Amino acid sequence: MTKFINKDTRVVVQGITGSQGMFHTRLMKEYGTKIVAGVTPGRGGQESEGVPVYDTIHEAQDNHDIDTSIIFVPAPFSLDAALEAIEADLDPVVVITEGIPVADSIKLVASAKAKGITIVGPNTPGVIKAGESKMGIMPAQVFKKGNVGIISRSGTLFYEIASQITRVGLGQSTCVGLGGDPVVGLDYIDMLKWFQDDPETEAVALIGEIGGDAEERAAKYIKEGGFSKPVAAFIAGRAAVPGKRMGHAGAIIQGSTGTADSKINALRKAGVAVGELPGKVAEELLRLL
Amino acid sequence: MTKFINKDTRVVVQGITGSQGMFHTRLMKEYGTKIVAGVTPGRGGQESEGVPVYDTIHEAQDNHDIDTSIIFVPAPFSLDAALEAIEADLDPVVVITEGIPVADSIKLVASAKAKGITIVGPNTPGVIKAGESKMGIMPAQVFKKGNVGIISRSGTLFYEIASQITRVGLGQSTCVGLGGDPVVGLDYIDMLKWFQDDPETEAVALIGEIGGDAEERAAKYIKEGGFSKPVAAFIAGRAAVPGKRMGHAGAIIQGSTGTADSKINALRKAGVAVGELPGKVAEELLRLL
Amino acid sequence: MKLLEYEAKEYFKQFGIPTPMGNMVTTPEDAAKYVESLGKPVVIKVQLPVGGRGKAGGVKFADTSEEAKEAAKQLLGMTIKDLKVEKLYVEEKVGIVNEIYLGVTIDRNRKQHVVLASSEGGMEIEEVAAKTPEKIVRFYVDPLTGLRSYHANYIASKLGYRGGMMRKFSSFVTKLYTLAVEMDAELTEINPLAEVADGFLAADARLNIDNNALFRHKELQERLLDSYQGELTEREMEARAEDLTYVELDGDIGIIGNGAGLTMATLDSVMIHGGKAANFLDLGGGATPERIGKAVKFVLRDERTKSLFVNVLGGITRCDYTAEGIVAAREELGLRKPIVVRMMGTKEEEGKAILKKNDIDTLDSMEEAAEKAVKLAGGDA
Amino acid sequence: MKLLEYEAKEYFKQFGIPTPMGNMVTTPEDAAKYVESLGKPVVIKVQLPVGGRGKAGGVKFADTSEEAKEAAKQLLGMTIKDLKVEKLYVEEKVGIVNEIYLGVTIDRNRKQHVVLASSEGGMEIEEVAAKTPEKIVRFYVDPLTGLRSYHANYIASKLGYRGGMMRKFSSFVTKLYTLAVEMDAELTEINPLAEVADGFLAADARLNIDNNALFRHKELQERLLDSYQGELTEREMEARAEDLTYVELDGDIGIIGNGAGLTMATLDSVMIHGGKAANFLDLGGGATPERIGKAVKFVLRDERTKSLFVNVLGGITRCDYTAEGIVAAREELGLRKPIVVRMMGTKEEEGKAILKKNDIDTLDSMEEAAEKAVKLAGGDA
Repeated sequence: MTKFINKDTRVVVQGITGSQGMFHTRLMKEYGTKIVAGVTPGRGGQESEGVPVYDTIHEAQDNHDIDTSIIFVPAPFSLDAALEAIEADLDPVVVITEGIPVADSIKLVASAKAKGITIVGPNTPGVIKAGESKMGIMPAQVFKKGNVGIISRSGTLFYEIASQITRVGLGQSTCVGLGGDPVVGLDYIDMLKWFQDDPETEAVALIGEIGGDAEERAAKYIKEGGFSKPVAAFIAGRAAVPGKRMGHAGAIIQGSTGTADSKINALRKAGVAVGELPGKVAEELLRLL
Repeated sequence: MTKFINKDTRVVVQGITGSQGMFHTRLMKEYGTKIVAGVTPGRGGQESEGVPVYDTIHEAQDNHDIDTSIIFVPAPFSLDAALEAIEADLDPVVVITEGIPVADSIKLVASAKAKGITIVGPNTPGVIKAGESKMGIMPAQVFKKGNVGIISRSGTLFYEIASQITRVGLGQSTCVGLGGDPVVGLDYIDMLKWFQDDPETEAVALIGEIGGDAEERAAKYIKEGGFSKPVAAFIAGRAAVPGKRMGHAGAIIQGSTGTADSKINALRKAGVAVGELPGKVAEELLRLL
Repeated sequence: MKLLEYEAKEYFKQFGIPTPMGNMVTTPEDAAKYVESLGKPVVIKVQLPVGGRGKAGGVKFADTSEEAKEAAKQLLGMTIKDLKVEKLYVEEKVGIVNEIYLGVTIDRNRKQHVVLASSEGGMEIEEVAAKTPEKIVRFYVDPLTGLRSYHANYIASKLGYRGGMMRKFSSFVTKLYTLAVEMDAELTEINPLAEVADGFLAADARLNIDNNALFRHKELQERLLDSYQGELTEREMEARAEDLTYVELDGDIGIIGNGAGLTMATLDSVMIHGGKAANFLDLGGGATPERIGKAVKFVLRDERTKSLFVNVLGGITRCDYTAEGIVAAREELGLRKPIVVRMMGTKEEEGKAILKKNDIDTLDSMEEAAEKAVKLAGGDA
Repeated sequence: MKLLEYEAKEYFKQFGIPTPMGNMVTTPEDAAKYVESLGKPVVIKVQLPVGGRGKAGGVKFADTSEEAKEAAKQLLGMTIKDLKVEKLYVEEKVGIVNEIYLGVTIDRNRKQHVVLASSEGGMEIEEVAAKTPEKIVRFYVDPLTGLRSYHANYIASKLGYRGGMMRKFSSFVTKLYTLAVEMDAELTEINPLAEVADGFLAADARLNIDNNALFRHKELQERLLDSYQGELTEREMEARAEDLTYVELDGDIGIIGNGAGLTMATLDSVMIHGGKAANFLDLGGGATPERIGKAVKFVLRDERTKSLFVNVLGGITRCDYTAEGIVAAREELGLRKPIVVRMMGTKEEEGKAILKKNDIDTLDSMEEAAEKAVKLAGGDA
């Protein structure tokens, strides 16, 4: 399993010269993330946000020690960018890009798995170790160092709940956005396993939404005893209409599969405290810890 | 490393209903090879040479325990046949077929390597454990159980020298045809490593030909002490003309690369007894053992 | 993006998938003419982006060109699920020995393509899965090797085919898989796949393309809007045309959020406070002031919208941009519908300052904002 | 199979590889006409399947259609390395900033495709490798992932390109690799690859196709025989037409063997015994009596053949078939040239019996057989 990130993690930003890449490189650096290099083919030799830019990761590695990569390149080029990071043995590889064809996601996730590398995303807000380092686009100010781990398929809802957790006086350890696409690198269960062994995490907020059955499988895993720390959850989409995609490609109720009620029921049966509103999750965590 | 074969090795024949497949299945069975199943897509449910035929290896495995595969399917279908055997974890996979595109050989060899599986060939006479089992098209009568291992790029020259070894009163242990194509699964060095650890092999006959530098690399390996048992060699093609393909796709002198003299010199410098004529190899072995 | 049967079959032909002879027509005369040239009995099928056309009477048979003309006339006069029939597919009637199901789709849990095949064609595969799951062959494709010939042989053989029919079905599977991958299909399905005396024919065809992959299929990208017909409402179609992710609902509170999860939660919170959302508009990530303005105008212009609730959590989206967009949109429209804004995150202070300067209040709590939006819409909260 | 420059460039264009504008012509008039329509200075190059045309005077420049006509006339009158010039390639002259080398070939030791690139174009890559090896970028392609864009970027960047030129060179590399793989090239090479002001152009083109892969390239399979012109002798061409693997040598003993190694060793053994082989004919594996008969006739018909040495080790090839083939061929030809046969292996007894019945003696030892063949040819053994 990946180490995820901490204050010492050395990061390369792929797509560092694009507007999103530049903007978030600046914010990540402000947060304390060690961004040692950037990659944009055709921009080698330049600088972006004070970070040296290379044409390839290979050349970046000739000049820097790099642990992980965060990808901001446009969707049509994201598969190659991710394969480049995987080939370079970077771990985890955080794919922020939205709109990647699902066939490309299948390929990149399989390629990473073959090498034992963790893909965060695609279409993820990224991963943050509160107070140390962030690889992602989450607003820093809602996070505060603490002992709650967060796993979320959604981005902004993730920040919402993080801010509520901070507001009630708790804080976060490692927080990961799984990504809103139908096919992503990480499942809730992968993260639960990781949090189980993470000494800095004492409770977990699980944020889900309609579509698929990842939450149901997580509930089953918890029910069967795979995860022993307290969990509070929120599931978005109770007011959603079947057959309509709710923003995320993955957020769609198909037939009887993927409803909020099915997920909420499964989690409750597994002993998870499910909040009706996002704000309730923080209160539940306060109660549980 | 593969176990290669012995009397207990259970073999599937891919392409068992073709004329070559049938002919050699009969001869292999006569020799004692345990042929448990055959595969020809579209011929499932039939029998060929008393062997049950399946449409796929998967189905053959549902009905039999299988260790290895020998492939007789036509060149355009050989890549898939080999990938099927590799996917089914058969080892080694012996590819008799001649005329496989080199790009296909590259792919199948790489796929096998990724799983740690040995490919013998393509365009090989196969492998024989004298007196026990043969997976190949070599004439059985020239072999006799003994302690000489044979490694050859050529087919018929391999039988020639095997027969000479038998004639002088020696015999063979395991004998492997590497194959006459430019890209094959096994190199001399792979086999030297295997013979080094094989208690039944006390000397090795190395049969080479013009083209490439596999023999030179083998010589270097022997010279550097990688192989400690006695080796006698024959290199075909002293009378060959540069730039002309001598039958095998791989047997061509390009520029100054791949001449018989270069190979003979390299082997002699490594202490290998090189015979001028095929018959001399057997005499050298008699002297060395 | 869902293609119509006749469009899907064009791709099937490109990929060498055997289909009955057929032609798309839009008039009874053309239907008659085609049957004349074909000289065979035909089946005539309405071409609509909705299922269940058989039960709705949208499929007719004809033996002669006269019959075809008459059938086409009747079908072209029909309306099925609110959609007017404008296109027909006229296809030779084939002598079906057996109806098979074959589909390729994506398994999101396994993160793989999966080939589904069943000897029980003609009915919905979900129905087969529920009643006789043992009659479905599922083959998960390794993404790094793809579907090779021996995998297709295995599927064909598991379905009970032998000899020449095994090889033909296997080749069919290989071609459908190739189409699925090369066309970036989320789903492609043949139901029924007709087993005829000497082989197989795609009697129907379903092909849904991954919208994210349309940059690889420019010819489809241009037709994307058309393809939403039947799937989306009129206003949703308008929103698509303006590149907005908009779902129409039946309440009176306009909802704009950024991110699917947050927008959904906003919807949920309005519901919990007794209100009803008029829509779901997800700005997505990194919206510009122009884009946000466009979204706000789109929702405010809707007569049903009594109040607007904008809920933005700044990450890749900036609060200052959000504020600028809201202000500009309101000014442009001149409408004074109540707007409740709740924002937090990137450039939060700057955004709040802009709103304050323009007399739009912001609330810090999502729940309070939801409550207020419901109240302003005149709801029962 | 080696393609001519103009044929290779047709494929280059198909794969989107930028090439100068050009046209193949066979008359001075057509050369003039093309230059007229082009309206630019040109280079005119003979199209022959041999190297070194530049040094042999096979390349001329022309600024006008008149000059082109004259140059073409001269070139079409030439003979280079015994080959008459029949085709010319007329191509626009480009403003070369730098001459680059780019090639894709197969590394047999590493069992991979390798991309070779060098800033030192225009000379043989072997020469660059010998003199300034540091100026060659070698990139070995993982067969399971292929050459991805970032690999090509790496190669371009290692060659010193930056910015737009880096991306253009990278795209060039990707396209040439794609061509190499999809066309089953044993070797494809651009030397020189012209760096011009705003990009790159393939000023020359070499493309050798793997003969074993021609089943995937039917259009080339038909032209296979033509492509041997210049590479093979006339008799070797005849042999190919009859599907025989035949290499012409300059001695007087016909050599037929089965398997490359054994046939080569047969050649070597004749040489050691003081004889000289007239040819090398490898029957390959699993020859039928007909094929063997064809081979025997082909060699016996050659006037230079004074004796024939057939050396067969039966594996996939059967000794009885061999004997039948020899007997049939001899009867058919009615020639009484001495034949020495040495056979062993599959169906050995049957084969020997057939030969004995037809008064052809067989020897068991290859060396004795070689000695006898040399003696029968009247050699000095």
